[in-house]
Amino acid sequence: AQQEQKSEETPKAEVLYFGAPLSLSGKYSKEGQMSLWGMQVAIKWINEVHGGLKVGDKVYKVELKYYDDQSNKEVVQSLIQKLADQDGVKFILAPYSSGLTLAAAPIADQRGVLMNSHGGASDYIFEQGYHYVVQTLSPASKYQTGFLDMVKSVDPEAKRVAMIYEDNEFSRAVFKAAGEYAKQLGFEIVFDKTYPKGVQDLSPLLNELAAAKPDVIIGGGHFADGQLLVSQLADMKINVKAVSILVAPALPAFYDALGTKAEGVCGPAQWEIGVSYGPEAAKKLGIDYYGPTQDEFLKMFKEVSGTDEPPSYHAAEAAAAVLSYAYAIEKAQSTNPDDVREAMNTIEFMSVYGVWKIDPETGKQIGHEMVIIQWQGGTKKIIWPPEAANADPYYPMPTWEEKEQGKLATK
Amino acid sequence: MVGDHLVSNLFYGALLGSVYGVATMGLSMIFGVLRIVNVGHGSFVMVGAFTAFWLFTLYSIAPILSIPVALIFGIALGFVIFQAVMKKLVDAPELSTLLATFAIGVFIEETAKFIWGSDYVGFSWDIGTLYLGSITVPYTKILAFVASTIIAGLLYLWFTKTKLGKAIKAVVEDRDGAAVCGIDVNRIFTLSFALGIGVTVMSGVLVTLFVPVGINVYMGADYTLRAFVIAVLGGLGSPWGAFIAGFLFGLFENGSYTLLGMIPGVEPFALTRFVAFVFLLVILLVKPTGLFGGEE
Amino acid sequence: MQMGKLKALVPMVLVYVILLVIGLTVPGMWQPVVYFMFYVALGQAFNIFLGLTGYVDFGYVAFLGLGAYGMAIALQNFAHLGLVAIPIGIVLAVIMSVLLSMAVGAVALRLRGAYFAIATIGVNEGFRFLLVGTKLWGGSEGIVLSGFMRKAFGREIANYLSTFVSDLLLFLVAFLAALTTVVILNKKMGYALLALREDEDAARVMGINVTKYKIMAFITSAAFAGLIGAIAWTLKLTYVFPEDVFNIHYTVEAIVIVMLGGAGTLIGPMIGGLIYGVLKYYLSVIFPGVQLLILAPLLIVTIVAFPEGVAGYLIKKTRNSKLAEYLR
Amino acid sequence: MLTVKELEAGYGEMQVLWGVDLKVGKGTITAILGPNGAGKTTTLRAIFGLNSPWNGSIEFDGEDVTFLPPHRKVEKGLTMVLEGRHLFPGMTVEENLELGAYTKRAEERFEDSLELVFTLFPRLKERKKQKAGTMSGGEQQMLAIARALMTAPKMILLDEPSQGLAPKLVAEVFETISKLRDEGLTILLVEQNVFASLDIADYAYVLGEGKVVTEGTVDEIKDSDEIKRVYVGV
Amino acid sequence: MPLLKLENVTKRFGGLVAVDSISLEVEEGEALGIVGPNGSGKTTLYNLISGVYYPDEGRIIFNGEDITKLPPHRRTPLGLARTFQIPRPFGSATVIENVAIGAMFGAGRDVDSALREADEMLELVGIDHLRDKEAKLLTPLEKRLMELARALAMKPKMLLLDEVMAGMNPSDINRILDLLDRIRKEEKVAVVSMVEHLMHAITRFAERVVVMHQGKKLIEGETYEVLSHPEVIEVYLGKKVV
Ligand SMILES: Nc1ncnc2c1ncn2[C@@H]1O[C@H](COP(=O)(O)OP(=O)(O)OP(=O)(O)O)[C@@H](O)[C@H]1O
Ligand SMILES: Nc1ncnc2c1ncn2[C@@H]1O[C@H](COP(=O)(O)OP(=O)(O)OP(=O)(O)O)[C@@H](O)[C@H]1O
Ligand SMILES: [Mg+2]
Ligand SMILES: [Mg+2]
Repeated sequence: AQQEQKSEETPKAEVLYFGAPLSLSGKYSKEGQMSLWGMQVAIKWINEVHGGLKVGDKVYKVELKYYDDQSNKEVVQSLIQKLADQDGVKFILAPYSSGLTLAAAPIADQRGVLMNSHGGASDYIFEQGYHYVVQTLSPASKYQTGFLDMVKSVDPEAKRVAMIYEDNEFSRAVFKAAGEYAKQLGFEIVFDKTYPKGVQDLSPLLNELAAAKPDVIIGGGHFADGQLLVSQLADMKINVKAVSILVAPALPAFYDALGTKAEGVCGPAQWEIGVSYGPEAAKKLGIDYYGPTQDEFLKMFKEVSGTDEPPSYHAAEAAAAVLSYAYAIEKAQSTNPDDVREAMNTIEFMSVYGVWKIDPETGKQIGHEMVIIQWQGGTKKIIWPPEAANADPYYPMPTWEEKEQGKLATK
Repeated sequence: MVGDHLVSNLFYGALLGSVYGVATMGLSMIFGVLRIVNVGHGSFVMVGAFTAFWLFTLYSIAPILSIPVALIFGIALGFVIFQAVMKKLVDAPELSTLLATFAIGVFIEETAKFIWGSDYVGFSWDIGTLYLGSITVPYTKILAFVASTIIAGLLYLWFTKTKLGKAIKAVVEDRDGAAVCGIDVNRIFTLSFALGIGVTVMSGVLVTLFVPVGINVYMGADYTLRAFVIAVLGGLGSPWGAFIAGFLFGLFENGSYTLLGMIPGVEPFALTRFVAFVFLLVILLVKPTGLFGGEE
Repeated sequence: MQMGKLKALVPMVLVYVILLVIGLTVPGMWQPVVYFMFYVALGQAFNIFLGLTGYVDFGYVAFLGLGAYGMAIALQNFAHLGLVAIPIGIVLAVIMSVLLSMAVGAVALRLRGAYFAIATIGVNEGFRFLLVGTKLWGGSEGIVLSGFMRKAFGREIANYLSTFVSDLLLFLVAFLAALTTVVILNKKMGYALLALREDEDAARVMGINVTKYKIMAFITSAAFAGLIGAIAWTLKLTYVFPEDVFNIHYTVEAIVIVMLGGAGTLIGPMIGGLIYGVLKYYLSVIFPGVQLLILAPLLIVTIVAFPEGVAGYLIKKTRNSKLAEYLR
Repeated sequence: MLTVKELEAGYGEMQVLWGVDLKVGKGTITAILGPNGAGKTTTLRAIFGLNSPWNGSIEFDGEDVTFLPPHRKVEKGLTMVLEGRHLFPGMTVEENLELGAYTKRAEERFEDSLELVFTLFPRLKERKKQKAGTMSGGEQQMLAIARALMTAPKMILLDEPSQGLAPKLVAEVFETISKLRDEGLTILLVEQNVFASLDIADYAYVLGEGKVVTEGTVDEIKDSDEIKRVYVGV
Repeated sequence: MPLLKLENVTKRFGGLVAVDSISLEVEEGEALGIVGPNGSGKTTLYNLISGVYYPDEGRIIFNGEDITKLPPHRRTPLGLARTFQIPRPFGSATVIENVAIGAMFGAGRDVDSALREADEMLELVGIDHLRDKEAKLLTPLEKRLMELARALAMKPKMLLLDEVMAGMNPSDINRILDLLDRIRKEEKVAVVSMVEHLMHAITRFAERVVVMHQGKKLIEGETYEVLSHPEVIEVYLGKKVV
């Protein structure tokens, strides 16, 4: 049962394979599933709406070959080789997470196949000199900077920043950059502590954090600890003017889990339903718009996934990675990975996910912008950057006591 | 100030520790009677957490009321697993049961993922907050503590005072000997396993009372690891010892934070774990069978 | 020791050769074959301790982890010397895991059964949190080497190291671990371990210096673990993260492999490793997303059918036949 | 009281019993004799249900109990003293005895049984609080018999009860056994101590290689060639 | 010089004095029987000699060396071997492996000669047909015979046997007694000390008998004399047997 996508009408069209090791089981299975659907949507668009990839006088249909990497680094390597050697795939969508991407990189590099990272945010992947590895999502260093910009612009008085985050390489990269950026903006870091993975109780840390009397808190790491952090801030009634948490708030499950405690909590997201990326916006910037519009994307996503679950940013990232290959292949008019890699250096386009442009030197994403979301009255609003925003920031956020009285972060 | 922190951290540690304790008792019980090392332990905690979550989300049943439901559900689950798999391995080498429990754990997680998806879910059940000097703590956590302590006490009484409890001990010591006394050895095995799983699933409810968020099908791994350590600290096969050890472990983990926080240039939270494990090793060196363990 | 006793290695060498040939000739099969070999090597190394002494070291992965760090540190510090950095790394990996095993052995091997098992979890976790807590060796950010290696050795060689050389070395390690096992089994040490595995007190009364043999097996096994960590992780993956290399999941997998094959046997870990690796890989290729749901019942059925492992069963069955010499 | 027909049993794939027929009359002592490895222990274990019979039937007290698990047999009044004692080593003498009276029927007669046991073995009364595992070999044997009596049995299967007992005590134990019979207990006895057991038995079977070789009243057996061959070493 | 010398050895368990100030000498090549009522301290005495317990008081001297505080595994190489009243085989190992382990570590043989030696011992004891059986599958009696073979394979100077013959039928007992006689005579150094409640075995075997009672040495002397002593009959035998 090879998982492939077949389109019947044009039997003459040649098939071009994209390949992906996906985390369908294990700790990243949530993200893996979203990524798969996102890729399938993009491919569907390429084949059915766009009419396949036109390279010279040939038209290619794109098909996806994917396997489950079980979020396991040993499996990833085997799968990359299988994709490259047995399935003849030249365009690989990298596995989820920085670690797995790094594990896959030497094999891809040696086989000379392209690898496009849609789930590995760490900057250092792109500091290792892998020519064939490029990035679609914004790197870790960008995650919390937008939030700080926002705070500075709405409340120049807020000075005291507390950082409390999970101790892993990703969060460290995020907060190292955020800390430096905060100082540049004139903030003072009054608290900077980590907690290990798998904690059940942050009270000792929060005790200390409260004593530092911060104005704003930035923190988090993954889903579980992000939820725990907010839940315990509420338990211990630690009130600040704004909170931005990595990763967790971007998912609907965050609000489901925390209810009104989530009101006013912010978080960075690679993408969010409702962002104002579209053909108009592209035209303003003078670049191409490529791929489905947001409405098309949502519609096709529903078809592909067969659920009512809205796409998360993982889906959009993955779709954008697929689209970037397609766009670059058409630009290069070649399916040779070297030519395509060359073309990727020069392209700049917009998709449902936003702008795509890489640094030619490292392959790192530099075109795409993070957005900041905030939970307001039970919905996720985009509050930053102003160009993408669909709501004003609610600042300062309601206190925990106010929220218990039923106050929401709406005016 | 440091003193304040220490007091409140110890308080939080005690609450946490009681939950750790109950979340270990089932593991200890199963090991004690059947010599089965349940490496799938955490997946049963997870099942309990989801039980509380769904009962609350779908039927608004307060988590505290889910405790008996989870116990019964867990016992049923344990019963089925024992009859289907473990029964056949009672006489097999000890470690082969470890393979089986590993596979069962994986199976439960993946089945759960199939049914419940891989989201991180949670709920909030607010019943107010206790303010006590420097301590601010929601009543749900106090409730988790009280419930844990009562459960542990009841289990202790059951084990030491009832006939069935004694029969279990007899089976542990000599199976054939128990049979000639008229004890149904198979029933004791089934019962102990089912009850061990039941207590574990039930502890999942307590865990969610304590931490009502971050409930996920893969949440169990951390509990397995910690339960192992606590079970040994308390003396394997001694559920009561497990409870006390859990309590100490919680105190130690949170309490040492205050002190380690004073060392510059380190991550105190990670070091609390380090210190807790050093504590374990030291205890074992002094008393090689744990705090409350008999001879091995 | 007579050569005759090495006969037991024949089926194993045969399998290794077949695997090598498949890996080298069938396109796309090299990495999968290496993936199977990772589990075989892991099982083979762990068996020297777990299988032969009956002691379970739940913290076994710490030795792989330390080996991985040994190699990483060597590459970081000696890459300017060229490729010698790799043998240096191998030596350092072995030294580091051996040192840890001596420390742990001296302290924890006094404990029995499950107490030992879990004390070693403490060692593994404790070590991880120590690294993270004190930010030693990069703390949670680990050590990322690919860029470094590519600069030092050039892209071609660096890729070659990670995608071929490390893999061949892994075959070698697996073979050496098996050879060591055979040698031990046929020496007095093998019998001493057999005795202590069954009844440590009785073995002591019979004049066996139990502690000495336990520690010897422990150190040997740890040294192989260090090699695997250095080769299959650092050299191959080109990075080391503490969370990855001190992950207890690998210990559990190693136990599963040894038990699946048959603890204390020579060929068991290979059979177990192959079964586990092949199933895990092909199920993920054929049934992506549900493979674990299939793998778990398969494991259960196997262990219920062969409680002493597949090889354990075969060995018992063939005990009085001609085949017996080839199966141990 | 007990009728065994065509009993076959074994371990793993190895068959040990090849069709054993036995009859034990109510209130009698029946002895099973035979060389080492003949299958005497296996016979008792199979009757009691510790090894499930492969074939054949077992009737106890007028009921078919062939496949009844051991604990159900104890409830019906059948129990066994195992070769190798199988006490609860970590528990005290007292606790061992309490567990002997585990079934409901036995619990009701707890006081009486305890008194009986303590008169038979005063040493046990002295050592009520000692852990069973630390008792001497002979003391453990006493406790094993005592524990069996605590189950308030109608019939006891005794596997080498005199093993490890000092000669003086052996004589006492045999006396006890015959006293118990006189009080109405039925006893199936396996012994190496042939002549002592034949002195108290009513009927005897000689087992060889998993089959009954001879059977008969005590006097018949005493004179049989089988007995001479095995026990006198002719 | 006696091979083994106990000087006022005492062992207490809580309030109970299991071995009460026992002094004893055993000569090279001697066949000594130890008898006494149940619980009189015979096994405890063996445990003290082999090092399972250490005495609370007194000294134990073996072959001129003070071994009072020596751990068990240091005593074996000196030539002390024993069997256990409740057998402790290496269960998953085969019978031959069990015995060979004795030869290897007790007698310092290399693997191959130990296996050869073990085969011989199995034959001597009469359980060679069980050679490749897993030890845990043996009956209690077979296990004790295997322990005897294992102890013999250790080529001890002194062999402590704890009720090896209980439950054995008379013809087998005779065979084992012959065997013990032979090793005692052929391998001159061997001293056998035996605890047994079977009087016909003791009378045939022992040259000298020690009777223990409540932890103390009740009487010691030539076998027939001791066994017909009225006090021995009173506390141990119950009636006259010889
Ligand atoms: N657990 C077991 N597994 C395999 N074989 C066994 C087991 N127990 C006994 N046997 C075998 O079964 C046969 C009969 O043994 P059984 O114990 O019934 O003999 P027995 O007549 O009681 O002898 P003894 O007088 O020595 O007690 C023997 O050959 C023995 O080796
Ligand atoms: N570890 C112990 N703790 C407490 N009491 C013990 C311990 N070991 C032995 N005893 C007691 O010491 C006494 C002597 O026991 P020992 O085993 O030496 O007797 P024995 O002479 O070998 O008797 P038997 O002939 O019945 O085997 C017994 O009363 C026994 O209960
Ligand atoms: Mg028998
Ligand atoms: Mg004794």
